[in-house]
Amino acid sequence: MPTQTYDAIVIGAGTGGYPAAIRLAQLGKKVALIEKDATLGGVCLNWGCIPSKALIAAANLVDEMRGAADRGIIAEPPRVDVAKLREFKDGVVKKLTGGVALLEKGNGVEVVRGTATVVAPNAVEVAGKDGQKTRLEAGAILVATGARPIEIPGFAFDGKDVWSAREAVDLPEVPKRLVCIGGGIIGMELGTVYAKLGAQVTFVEALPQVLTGVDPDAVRLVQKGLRQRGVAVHVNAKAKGYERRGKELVVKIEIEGKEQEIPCDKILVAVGFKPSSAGFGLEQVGVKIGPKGFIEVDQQYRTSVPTIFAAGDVTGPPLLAHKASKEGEIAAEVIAGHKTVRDWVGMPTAIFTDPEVAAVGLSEEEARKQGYDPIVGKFAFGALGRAIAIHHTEGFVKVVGDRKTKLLLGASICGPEAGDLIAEAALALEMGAYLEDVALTIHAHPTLPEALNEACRAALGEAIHMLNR
Amino acid sequence: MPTQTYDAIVIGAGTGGYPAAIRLAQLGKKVALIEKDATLGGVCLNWGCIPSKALIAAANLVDEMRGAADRGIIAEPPRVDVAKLREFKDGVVKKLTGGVALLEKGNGVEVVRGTATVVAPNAVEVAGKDGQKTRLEAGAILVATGARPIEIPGFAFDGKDVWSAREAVDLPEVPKRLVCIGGGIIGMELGTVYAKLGAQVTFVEALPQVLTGVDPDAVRLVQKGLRQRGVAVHVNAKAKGYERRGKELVVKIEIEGKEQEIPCDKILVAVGFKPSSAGFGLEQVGVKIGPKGFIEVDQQYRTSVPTIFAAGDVTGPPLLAHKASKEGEIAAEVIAGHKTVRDWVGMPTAIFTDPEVAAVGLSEEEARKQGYDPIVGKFAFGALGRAIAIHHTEGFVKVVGDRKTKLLLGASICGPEAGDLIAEAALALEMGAYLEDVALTIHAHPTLPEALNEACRAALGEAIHMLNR
Amino acid sequence: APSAAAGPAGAKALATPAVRAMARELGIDVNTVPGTGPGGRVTKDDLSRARGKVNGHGGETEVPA
Ligand SMILES: Cc1cc2nc3c(=O)[nH]c(=O)nc-3n(C[C@H](O)[C@H](O)[C@H](O)COP(=O)(O)OP(=O)(O)OC[C@H]3O[C@@H](n4cnc5c(N)ncnc54)[C@H](O)[C@@H]3O)c2cc1C
Ligand SMILES: Cc1cc2nc3c(=O)[nH]c(=O)nc-3n(C[C@H](O)[C@H](O)[C@H](O)COP(=O)(O)OP(=O)(O)OC[C@H]3O[C@@H](n4cnc5c(N)ncnc54)[C@H](O)[C@@H]3O)c2cc1C
Repeated sequence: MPTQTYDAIVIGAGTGGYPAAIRLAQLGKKVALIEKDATLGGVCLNWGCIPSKALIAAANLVDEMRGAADRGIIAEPPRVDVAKLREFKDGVVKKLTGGVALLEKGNGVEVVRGTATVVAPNAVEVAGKDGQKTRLEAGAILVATGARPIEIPGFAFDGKDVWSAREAVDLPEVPKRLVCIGGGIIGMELGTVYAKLGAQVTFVEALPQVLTGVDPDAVRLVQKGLRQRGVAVHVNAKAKGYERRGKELVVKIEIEGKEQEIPCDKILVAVGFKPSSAGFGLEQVGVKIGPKGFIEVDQQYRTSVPTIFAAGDVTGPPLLAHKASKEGEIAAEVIAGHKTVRDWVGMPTAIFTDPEVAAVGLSEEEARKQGYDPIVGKFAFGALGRAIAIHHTEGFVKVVGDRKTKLLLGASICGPEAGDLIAEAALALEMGAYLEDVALTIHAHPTLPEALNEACRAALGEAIHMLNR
Repeated sequence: MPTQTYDAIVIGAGTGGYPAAIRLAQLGKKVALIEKDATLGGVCLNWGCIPSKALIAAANLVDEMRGAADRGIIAEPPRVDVAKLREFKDGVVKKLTGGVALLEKGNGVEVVRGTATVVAPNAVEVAGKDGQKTRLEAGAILVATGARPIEIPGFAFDGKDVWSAREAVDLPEVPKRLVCIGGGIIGMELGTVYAKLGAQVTFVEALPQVLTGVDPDAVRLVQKGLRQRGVAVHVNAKAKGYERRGKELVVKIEIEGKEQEIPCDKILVAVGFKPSSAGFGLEQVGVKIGPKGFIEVDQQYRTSVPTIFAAGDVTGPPLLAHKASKEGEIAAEVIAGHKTVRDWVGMPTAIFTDPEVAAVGLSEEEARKQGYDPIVGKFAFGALGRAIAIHHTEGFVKVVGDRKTKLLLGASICGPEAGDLIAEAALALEMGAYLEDVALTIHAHPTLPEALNEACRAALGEAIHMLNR
Repeated sequence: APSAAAGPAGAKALATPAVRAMARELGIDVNTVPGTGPGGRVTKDDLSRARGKVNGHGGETEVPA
């Protein structure tokens, strides 16, 4: 078997792996990046973050067009040419996955196509499409194999009737009626897209609320948005199975012991992701894997085998692209001999529902649990000039600070561009900012981030554009 | 004459005055806020920042709708019901100016209607609509009387043929052809609105470029955007006068000694603002006024008369609402006995052209002039996942740092949501952030602020999504 | 200024808006305070210590609101 030698091998060219390979190369290392799929970029670029956001942005435009008459903009209701929209989305994906290939090449990373198996603490075997095997050896291996959608009993993914997020993002069609099993972030984002594109969407969520873990005030607004768009949400509901009846599908659910049937045309199952940590040699070389299948790592992303590192979805929640890339970059720097460790203060989340929801740092409850005496400042977009001018007044910015020191502890934003606005709060947390720091910083007028400034002032009892009590 | 006594008197309820009055009241002072116009809020709320942005957002939607077919969103070209759009804009203004009135009341500020004349270092006379005069006395007076549009020879504002920004923002109609004299921020913003709403717009700018003082790379993109929308731009062009010829107006301009005529239906003159500092007693009580009419103030916004303060447009450029409110608040705190001074690091600017342009801190050139050895990092939105997904890839983020210390010195952004994105850079500057601070802060994916993170990485030679040279 | 971050244009300490505001209220010139934060950044604790010295007390760490 031909053998190649590198300084480092990265398995998986998703958001955990591909930036890590670039970083390793930047630090002077000879790197192989192994990927079994036809394109680089993993879930995020091929059928996750990026294409889903391309659809969300387009669906938002459709939605805005429907409401444009409010502002004297008169047009027929828009029609969606699904094939054309899919083509646009495919173009976005192609541009980005092609871009990653160019970046790897430009940085001198060797991309190796095929499925990797770890055969020793310093060796990987790659099986190419043609069955040809190659052995790669290196001082360090970074495992960034990601995760894949969980299937539930009675709803085997068939890519036809029962979609995973992958098919939903591919947008094969806009069904008349869509049942979405799972009211987590991915289900909510995609369900909203289909609702805006014209489907009648019904959510089935096993837990007592959708978007568990998200700020309850924000969840209320997201649910209101869904209701306004005719979306039904069943909580505490167990999806038992489905059957085909003539031309339609019937989903059976159980709520508080009572069975219900929901007729529909397609079913989307979005109940979570499971790590890709089994079946390619990790157990055999002694890499410790936790009870839920996530690879156990230390603060430098080293596994129990000192030469093997892991990053991204495969190391556990939150399953977020920017967590994956940060972890991959930390591992890359450690492999290259730097003293980098995981030391972030805030891991932001951005949820592209309508309205958007984003958060970073501690919620009021978490702050209390950690022993702080929290103060909360809240400012409504309904009182913000910019939000009123752009006709998007739903939502709020909420900040949490420490009453004693006035340090900022966290922020949660629901409303227009929330995903973008959270960046300032994330930087504030990393910089160790006081509420006063954000309150005293001049914010351009009229812009949305003024709401963060006002929320910090509100926490200090000094808001200008709301009455402080 | 009836006399009332206060701790502080604020003259002018614009963005310079109204927040200052609120702040004074928050600090326990008895305050009178004098305003001669029927509604509070000054230029910004009545016919400046807010209504112009309401029109810009609506015009942007019209523009997006025209290009929606790119993404498979099929609709007839939209028609604009000008009366309805104006009504929407009026509603926005009413909501905000009414809101300010409630905020003043809620904070215990006494609003006095009428025109103020300063009659002594501690006294003001107010002439009400009914001719009734009242004398107000106070320990301190804050002058926040703002500025008003400059008229140029040959183009007297008549509110019919020749508009100032005020009439343009009021949106009496969308003329078939609009000549816009002045390619500064306000002219550019409003010209773009009218172009998007269907007018054929021609700019006449006396200087060698439009948007003087703005990042030249950004100006190029704004000009490209105008060209794509059929807008003509004449630079080095002097507007000499106009005449009515039958149904149309003809504007005469001179470029390099050659006269040209531009037929049109309306003329917008937006060549700048002059301070409202004369004619209401300031000179008489000894307040020093500079050669251009701006009131001279110290770092605490005190004028040459120790009991008289000034804030906002009347103190000089930049004529920005958030500068006005910051100045007003500093003056308010000083009047209330605090040691506040002007000490901001960055005064952000946000320009709502297409693409938007925003900046804060030093440009590369300014940094060099101040003795720094600047490093620049630039990242194009064309390489950013989020920008590609939302179909807005025009533009860039540019950061300037100090090569020696790696401190961030400034940022300039051109592209989608630039006005919002500049907030993170402004906070970074105030916090004294290093380029690495922004580079190491986790930015949610996929979001636009990732471009700021990448630009900082690029300055350090460590960008991931572009090749570092 | 003690800070490594002082720009060529002037000796300005690295300090955040909240720290600058606190220094002014305490009547301390922030540019004269040795900073112990990253890159010589002046912290609220540094100001409390500086005030202690001015008043002849030891370094207090309590921070006025
Ligand atoms: C619809 C959807 C929307 C999402 N939206 C967002 C969002 O907005 N923001 C966000 O932060 N996150 C989002 N996510 C999550 C995000 O996509 C993941 O967190 C991210 O992709 C994780 O990256 P990764 O590199 O760890 O794993 P993956 O992206 O799963 O990459 C792993 C790669 O490893 C390869 N691989 C696996 N095993 C082998 C092997 N043995 N040999 C060779 N190659 C192998 C795989 O083919 C794959 O390319 C979304 C996910 C979905 C499904
Ligand atoms: C079309 C347009 C768009 C703009 N867009 C933006 C933008 O996006 N962002 C931005 O930052 N800035 C913008 N500006 C500039 C912004 O409006 C000004 O900087 C801001 O209004 C200045 O506030 P001010 O309080 O100093 O003055 P003003 O708003 O002019 O307020 C002064 C007030 O004082 C009153 N007054 C004057 N004299 C007397 C007197 N003797 N007695 C009683 N009352 C008196 C006036 O009636 C007025 O209400 C824009 C301006 C225009 C025209």
